[in-house]
Amino acid sequence: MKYLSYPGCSLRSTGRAYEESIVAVFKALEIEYEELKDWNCCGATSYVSIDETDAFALAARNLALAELQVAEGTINLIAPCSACYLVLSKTERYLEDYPDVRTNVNAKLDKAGLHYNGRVEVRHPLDVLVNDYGLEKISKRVKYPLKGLKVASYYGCQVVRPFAKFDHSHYPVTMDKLVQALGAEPVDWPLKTRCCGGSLTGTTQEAGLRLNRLLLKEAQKRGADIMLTCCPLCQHNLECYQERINRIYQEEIDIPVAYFTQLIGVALGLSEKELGMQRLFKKPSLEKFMHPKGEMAHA
Amino acid sequence: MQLPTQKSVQQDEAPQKIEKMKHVVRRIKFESELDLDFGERVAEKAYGQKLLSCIQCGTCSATCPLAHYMDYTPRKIIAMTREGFKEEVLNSLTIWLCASCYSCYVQCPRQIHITDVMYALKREAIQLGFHPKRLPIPILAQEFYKRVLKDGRNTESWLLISLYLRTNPFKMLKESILGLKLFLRGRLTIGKEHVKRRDQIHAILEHKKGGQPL
Amino acid sequence: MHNYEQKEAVRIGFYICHCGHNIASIVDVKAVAEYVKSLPGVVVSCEYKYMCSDPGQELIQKDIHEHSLNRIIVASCSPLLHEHTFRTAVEKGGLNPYYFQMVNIREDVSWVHTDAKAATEKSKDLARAAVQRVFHHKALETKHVKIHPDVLIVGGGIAGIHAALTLANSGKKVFLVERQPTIGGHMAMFDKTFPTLDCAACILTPKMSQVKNHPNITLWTYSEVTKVDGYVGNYKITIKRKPRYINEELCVGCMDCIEKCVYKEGKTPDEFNVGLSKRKPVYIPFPQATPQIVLIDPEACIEFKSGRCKKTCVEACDRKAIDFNQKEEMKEIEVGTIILATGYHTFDAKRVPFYGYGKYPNVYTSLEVERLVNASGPTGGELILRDGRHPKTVGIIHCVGSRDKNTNRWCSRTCCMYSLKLAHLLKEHTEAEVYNFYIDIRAAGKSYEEFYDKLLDENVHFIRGRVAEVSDWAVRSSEEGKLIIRAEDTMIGIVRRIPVDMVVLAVGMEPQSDSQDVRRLFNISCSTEGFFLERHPKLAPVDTFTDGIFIAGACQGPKDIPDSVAQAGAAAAQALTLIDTGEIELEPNTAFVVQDDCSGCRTCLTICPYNAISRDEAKQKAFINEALCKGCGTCVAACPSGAIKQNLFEDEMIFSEINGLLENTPVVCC
Amino acid sequence: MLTAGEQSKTNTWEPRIVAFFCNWCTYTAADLAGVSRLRHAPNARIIRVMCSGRVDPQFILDAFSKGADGVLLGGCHPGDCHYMEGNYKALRRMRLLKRMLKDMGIEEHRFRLEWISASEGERIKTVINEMTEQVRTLGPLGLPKKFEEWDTEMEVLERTVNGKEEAVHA
Amino acid sequence: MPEKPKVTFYWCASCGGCEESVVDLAENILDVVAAVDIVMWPVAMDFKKKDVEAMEDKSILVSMINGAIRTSEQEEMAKLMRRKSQLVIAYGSCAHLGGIPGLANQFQREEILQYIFEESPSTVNPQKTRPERKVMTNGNAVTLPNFFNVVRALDQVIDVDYYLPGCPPTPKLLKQALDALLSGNLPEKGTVLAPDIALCDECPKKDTKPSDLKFTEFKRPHLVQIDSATCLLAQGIVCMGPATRGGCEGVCISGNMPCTGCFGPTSRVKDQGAKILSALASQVEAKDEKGIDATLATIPDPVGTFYRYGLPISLLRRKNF
Repeated sequence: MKYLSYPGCSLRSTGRAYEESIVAVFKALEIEYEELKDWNCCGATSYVSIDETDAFALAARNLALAELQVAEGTINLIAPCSACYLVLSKTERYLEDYPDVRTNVNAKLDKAGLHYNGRVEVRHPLDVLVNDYGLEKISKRVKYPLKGLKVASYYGCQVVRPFAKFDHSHYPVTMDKLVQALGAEPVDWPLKTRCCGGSLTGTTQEAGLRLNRLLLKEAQKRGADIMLTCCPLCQHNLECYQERINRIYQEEIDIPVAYFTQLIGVALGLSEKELGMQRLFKKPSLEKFMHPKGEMAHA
Repeated sequence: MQLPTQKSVQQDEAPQKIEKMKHVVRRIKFESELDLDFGERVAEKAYGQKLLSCIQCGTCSATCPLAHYMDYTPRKIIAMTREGFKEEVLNSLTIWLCASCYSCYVQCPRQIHITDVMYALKREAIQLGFHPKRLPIPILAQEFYKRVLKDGRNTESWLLISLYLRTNPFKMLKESILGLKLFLRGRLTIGKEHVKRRDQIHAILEHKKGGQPL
Repeated sequence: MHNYEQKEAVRIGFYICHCGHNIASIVDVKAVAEYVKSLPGVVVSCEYKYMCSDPGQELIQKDIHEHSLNRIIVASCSPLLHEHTFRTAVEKGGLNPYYFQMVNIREDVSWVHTDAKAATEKSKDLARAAVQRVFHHKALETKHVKIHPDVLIVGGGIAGIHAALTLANSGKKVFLVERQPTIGGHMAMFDKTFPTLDCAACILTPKMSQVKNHPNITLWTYSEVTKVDGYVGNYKITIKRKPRYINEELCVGCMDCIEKCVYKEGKTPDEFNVGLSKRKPVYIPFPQATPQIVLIDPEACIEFKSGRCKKTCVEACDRKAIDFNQKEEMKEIEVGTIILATGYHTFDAKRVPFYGYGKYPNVYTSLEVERLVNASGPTGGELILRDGRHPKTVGIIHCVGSRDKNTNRWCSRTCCMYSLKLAHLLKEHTEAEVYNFYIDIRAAGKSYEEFYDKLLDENVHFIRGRVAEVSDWAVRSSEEGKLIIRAEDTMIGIVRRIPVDMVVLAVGMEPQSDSQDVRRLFNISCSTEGFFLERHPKLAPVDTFTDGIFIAGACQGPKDIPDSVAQAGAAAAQALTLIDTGEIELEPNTAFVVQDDCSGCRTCLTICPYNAISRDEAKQKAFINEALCKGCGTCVAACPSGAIKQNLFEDEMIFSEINGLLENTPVVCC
Repeated sequence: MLTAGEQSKTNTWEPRIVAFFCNWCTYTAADLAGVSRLRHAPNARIIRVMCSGRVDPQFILDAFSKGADGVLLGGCHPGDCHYMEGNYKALRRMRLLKRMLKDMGIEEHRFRLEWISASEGERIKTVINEMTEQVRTLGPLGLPKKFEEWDTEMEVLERTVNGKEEAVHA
Repeated sequence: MPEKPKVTFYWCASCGGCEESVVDLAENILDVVAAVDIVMWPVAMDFKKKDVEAMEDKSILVSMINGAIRTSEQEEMAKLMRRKSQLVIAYGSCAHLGGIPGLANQFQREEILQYIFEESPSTVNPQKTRPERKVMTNGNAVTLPNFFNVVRALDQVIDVDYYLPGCPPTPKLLKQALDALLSGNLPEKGTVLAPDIALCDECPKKDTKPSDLKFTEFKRPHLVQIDSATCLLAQGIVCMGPATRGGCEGVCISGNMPCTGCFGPTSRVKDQGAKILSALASQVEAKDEKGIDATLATIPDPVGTFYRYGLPISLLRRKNF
C-alpha cells in the first residue's frame, strides 16, 4: 500500500518535531509514502468563517492534486494535523453528501484546471500505524519497551469527530492500545477528547489557558508521566503555556507533552535528533523506563 | 464586553416627564423587531440543517468546553436564531468562542450540525459587520484568510504578527519571549511558505483576487 | 396484436367522492366528473359527498339498475381502505364485484398535493386510466377458505397472557409459545407499577397460574416458532421445544435438586435479576415462575461440560425427573389465526458511553433498579450500591436511548412515568436527594399527571436538560469520589455539575433484537424503527398486512401495561371475529396459463416461489395450481410468449392503465 | 418555429412520471405519506401491482413510448418481499433493463428502482420530489412526438433538399 | 380464360435473401408462375416504375414487399404498390420487424455516412467526398434517393395486410401463404402467417431443458463447444426461442445455433426484446446487485442481442438522441 502525505502548515513550523518523528518512524517501519506535491493550506477552522465554498474548494484542491499524483485506485492521504485531518475529511464527506457543494466546488476547481473525482480517503497517521500497519508488528519492532511509563493519551477534539471512522468520538482507545504495544501503561482519564481551546490561547487567553490547565492538572492527578498528543496545536498549547498557567493560576504543573510518534521512535530505538526531541520545551526523561528487550527477558 | 441583550432590546421611549429608574430595565421583544426568516436563512447556509427540529435539550451546552464563557449557551443561540433574534445572535460572543471541537455536533440527539451553524453565523456576522470590534477571533480569521489567499499556505509567525498588529500591539511584546523560545527550537520560521502554483489558488478564489475579503 | 373487443357494450358508472373536505378542498371534483362523462364508455359520472356512506353505496346500486351499468369506478380513498366496501356494494347491486375499480385521489392526491390545478389534472388522469382499464375487467369468482378455530399466541408477557386468557375463556383453543423458561415477561421483573404503586407480582402472578391451569391453553415455554406455512385460516406452524433436561410431566417444582447441586453458590449471572445476582446451573428463574419447573443450563452444568459430575441433583429428585439425554423436540400444529406479542428489549446503555454504564459501577439501568428495590430482588429490597454504599444523592437520567437520532429516535413512552416511580421508590427506600434530568415530562395517561404532582410535592429535583456526560472528573473537592453529572439547566440557562452517588439510566424500549427474523418468519412488516407494523395506525391498530396475523403489546411500539392489556384484548377480539365468521374470502388474483398459447419453455417453473406451477408432461405445457398460487404475478412478467395471465392484473389492464394515464400528455417539442 | 400554442405548452411542461408500486410495501408507504400529509410533487401517477415482480419490462418501455418522462418502480426491501422473492426478480430484470435503456439513449435518471417499505412514507416524498426534479432538469423525453417526427421524416428531408418541391405522396 | 391474378415482389432495405427464398420454392415455383401473373419483380424481371404507375389502382392482387424502409425511394415505391394492390404482405423479417437494417436505429444518419464514406477500414477517401444528392450528367439531373435517419418496418409506412415472418421465410410458410391467397381462404387482416406460439413448442431440444434453470453466466455460441443434444439455454447460451414465434421448425437450433428471434414475438407480446430480457434476467441466480450485474455483463450487447430483428418495431423504436 502506498500513501501520500499532507504535512500542512503547522508541521513546517511549531509542529516540526511532529513531522520529523513521523518521517523517522515511517522510515524505521518501512512504510512507503511520498509527499503531496504543491499542497496548500487546508483552511483550518478560520477559512470557513469567511467563505464556505472557498474553504471547501481550497481544501479540495489538495484532494484533486492527490488524484493527479496517483493515477488510479483509492488514495490514502495522511494528514497528521488534527485540523487538516478534519477539514480534509469533512471536505471529502460533504462533497459526497451534498450535490450542491460538489457542483460549486468543482466549478471553482475547474477554473484552476482541476477536478475531484472522489478517490481520496483521508487518513490520520495514528489510524495508519495502528490499523494498517498493526500493533503486533509495531511491538515486534520495539527495541526498548517503555516499562512502567504512565502515559495520558490526549486525542484532542478534531481527530476523532465527527468524520473519523477509526475510533469512538468521545472515548477513543487507539492511542492507548499503541501505548500498550510500546510496553508503557495507558492512564485512563475522562478528558481524552476535551478541547484544548485551539487558537483561543492566542485570541482569548483566559478561556484558552483555563482549558489547558484543566487538562494538564487532571493528567497529572491521574499519575501520568507524560502526555501524548497527535496534533501540533494541542502539543503547542499544552506544552508552551505550562509556565504561564503555573504563574497565573498558582499551579504546580510539570508534565512533558510529546507527539505519539516521538514515543514510538524512542521505543524503536531511534535517536533523539531524528525524533526532534530537542525541539520540545520539556524534554521527557525516558531513559529510566527504557529496557532493552533482552533485559526484559531476564527480568 | 457589553452584553448585547441590554444594548439591543428596545426600550420604549418614556415620556420625558417621568424620571427614568436606573436599576429597572424594561425588557420586552416585539414581534416587529425580529427578523423572522433569519432561522431559515441560517439553516440553509448550514446545509439545510434542521435548526427547526431542535428540542432545546441543552446537550450542546452541557458538552461544550467553552459554554462557561458564552453570553448565551449554544442551545439559546439555536432558539434565538430560530425565532429571529438576529441582532442578539450576531452580536453574541458565543459564536466566536466556538472552537470547532465538534463535541456538540456528534452528541446532538437531533443530529443538528451545530458547528456548521456556528460557522454560518460567523460568516453572517462578518458580512454584516456585526462582530465586536477588535475582538481578536474574527480578526484572526480574516488575517488567516488573507495570508492563504496570497500564498496558498499559512506561515504561523507572520499570521500572529499581523493579528497582534491589528488587535493589541502590546501583546506582541508579551508574547515575544515565547516566540523567541520557539524560534530557538526551530519552531518558528521567518521565511514565508507558499505554493508553486499560486495561479491555481487565485483561480479557485478568483473573485477575491487581490481584493480585500470583506 | 390482440383484438380486445368486448362481447357486450361496456357501460361505465363513475363516482367521485368529496370525502367531506378531504378531497373536495383540493380536487375540483365537479370538473373531474364532468370530464369523465365525456370519455368513451362512460354512462354515468357524478360526485357525492361520502361515497362510502350507505346513501353513497345505494346510489351505485340504483344506477346499476337504472342505467344497466356493467362497470363501476369510484374515485375516493385508497383501495387498501375501501375496495372491499365498494366491491360488496357492487355485488349487492347485482354485478360481479370484480367489474369494480377504485381510483385513489385522497392518499395519492388531495392529501399530498397543495396545487389544486395539478391535483385536479392528476385526478383526471387517474380516472381516465381506470376508465380504460375496466374495459378489460372480467367477472371472477371469489374464493372462500375455512378458518381453523385454534389460535397461536407468540410471547408470554402480559399482552400474550391477556390475549390467551381472553380467547381461552371464550372457548377457543390456544397455543401459547414463550421462548423463556417462564411466562411473565418484563412485567414479572418490575417492583411496583405506576401510577397506583401496586405490586407488579401481586397482579400478574394470578394471571400466570390461570394460564397454566386453563384447559383451553397449551403452554409451551422454552420454545420457539421455527416455521410458518400456509395462509389465513390454515397456518401450519412448527415449534421447537428446547430441552430443559427435566421431564416436565414429572417435575413438581420442589427445587430439591437446586439445593443439592454440587455448586454451593451460583456462578452464572441470573437473567431474572439482570445479572445483579448469580444462579446455579440447575435453576428456576424466580419463585413464582410458570410453569414451576426447573431447568438445567448446559453451558454451566459440570455434567454437560465434563461428564464427570457427581449428579447430586439426580439423587435429590424423588420423581426421577432429571434427564440429561433430553433432546430438542419439534411440534407441528395447525391454527387459523396468530397473535404476536413478542414484546420489547431494553436499550443497551453501553451504546451511550457518555453515561459511563459499565465503566462506573454505580451507574445502573432502570431495570436493574427495579430488581434492586424489589423485596425478592438480589438485595432483598435494600438499596446497596455495587461499592457497598447507600446512596445519598441519586441522578435519574431520562431518555437514554430515546428521542435521540444517534440511537433511537422515538419516545419510549414509559420512561418518564417509571422514572417518577423510581424516584419515589428511591426516596422511600433511602431518603436520598433525587434529581431527574429530563427533556419533557410526558405524563399523559390516566392519573399520570397527578402522579407527577405528587413527586413534585415530595421535593424531587427536576432539572430540564439532557445530560451530556457522567464522569468521575472532579474539579472541586466536594466532587471527589462522586459521579458528576453535567447538564445544562435549560430553565436557568446555565451549565451545572451535580455530584451524585448513584446514577439511574432510564433506558428506552427497543424492538426485540430478532424482530426482523420474526417479521420474515410470519411475513409481516416492520416500521422503520423495527416495531411490527399495524395495518392502519388508527383504524386497524392490531391487524397486520397479512390476514389472520395480529399484534399486541410492545412488539408494535413502546407501551405501558394498561395499553398492552387493552391491545391484547383487541387482538383477541379480532381473532375471535375471524374464527366466528368461519370462513374468509380470498382475492381471486391468481395466475393461469392459457394452454393453447404455452410453448412449454419452462421459464415460469424456475421462478415461482410457491412451486405452484408444474408441467403437464403429456401436453408439454405449464399448469398453475390455483390453490398454491398467491397472486404475485412474477411468472406473468417473465412468460416470454405472453401465455400466462393474472386475474385482476392482466397485461391488457395494465397497458390500458398506462395508456390512460398518458393519453392526455401534452405533446411537447424538445 | 413553435406556434404560440406549442410555446405555451412548452412553458407549462411538467414531468410525467409513471410509478409502479407494489401493493404491500411501496403502495402502502404512499398511503402512509397521504395519511401523514407529506406533501410532494404532483408529477407521479401510481399504478398499483401486487408485487414489483409483476412489473414486466414491457410496461416500462410502454410508458416511455406513450409519453412518460420518467418511470419509477417501487418494491419491498430485499428480503422483505410479501411473495418471498418477487423483488429480487424485479431487481434482476431492472438491472439489465437499465443497461439497455442507457444503450437506447434514455438517461439514467429517467428510470428508477426504489425499495420503499410500508413504513417509509417520508421516502415516498423524497423519491418523488427528487425524481421529479431530476427529470425536470433532463427535460421532456417526448417519445410520441418523436415517433410522429420519424414517421414524417421523408417530408421534412425532401423539403430541405429540394426546396419547395413537395414529397411524393406525402 | 380469366385473367390470372397479378402479383408483385419488391425489394426494399434487405440483403436479398428473401428474394432467394422465393426461388427456394424449387419445383413449386412453377405452380406459382402458372397460377399468377408476376407484373413486377425487379430482381428477376425488368419492369419499370412507370409500368406499375400505369396500372389501375387495386389491380394487383398482392404485393410481397421485403426489406425495411430506409430511403425515400423505398417509401415511394411502397406507397405506390400499396395503391395498386388489394393486399400487401410484409415479406420477411426486415419488412415485418425492421430486421437487421433496423439495427442502424442505434446510430444517427450522419454517424453512419461518416463511417461508411470516411472511416471504415477499407475506405480510402482523404478528400472526404460524399455522394451528391443531385448530379448533372450530360444535361440530365440524376437524383439519389434520400437516406433516412430512421429505419422503419413496412407497416410503419404503409398499411400491411399480412406478415410472412422469417429471415428469410421458409418455403413451407410461403407455400402455405400462397395457397391461402389463391384459394381466397384468408385469415383476419393483420395476421402473421405462422403459428402463434413460441418456438420452444416445436424445438427439437425441448425435452432437455431443466425445470430449475439458474443462470450464473451467459456464453457466446462461438466460444463454447455446443452439445448438440441439449437445450441451448441449459448450456447458458442466449436463445430467443421462448420469446420468438415458431414456424421455422427450429432450423437454426438443429444447426446448433441459438434462435436469434427473426420470427418476431407472439401476438400477445408488444416488445420481444423486453420479454426475453425479463425471462432471462428472472432466472439469474445471484441476488445482490453486484452478482446480478456480473452475470448479466456476460451479455455484452443487450440491444443487439434482444432486438436483432425487431428494433424499429420495438416500443422505443430507436435510440434516443
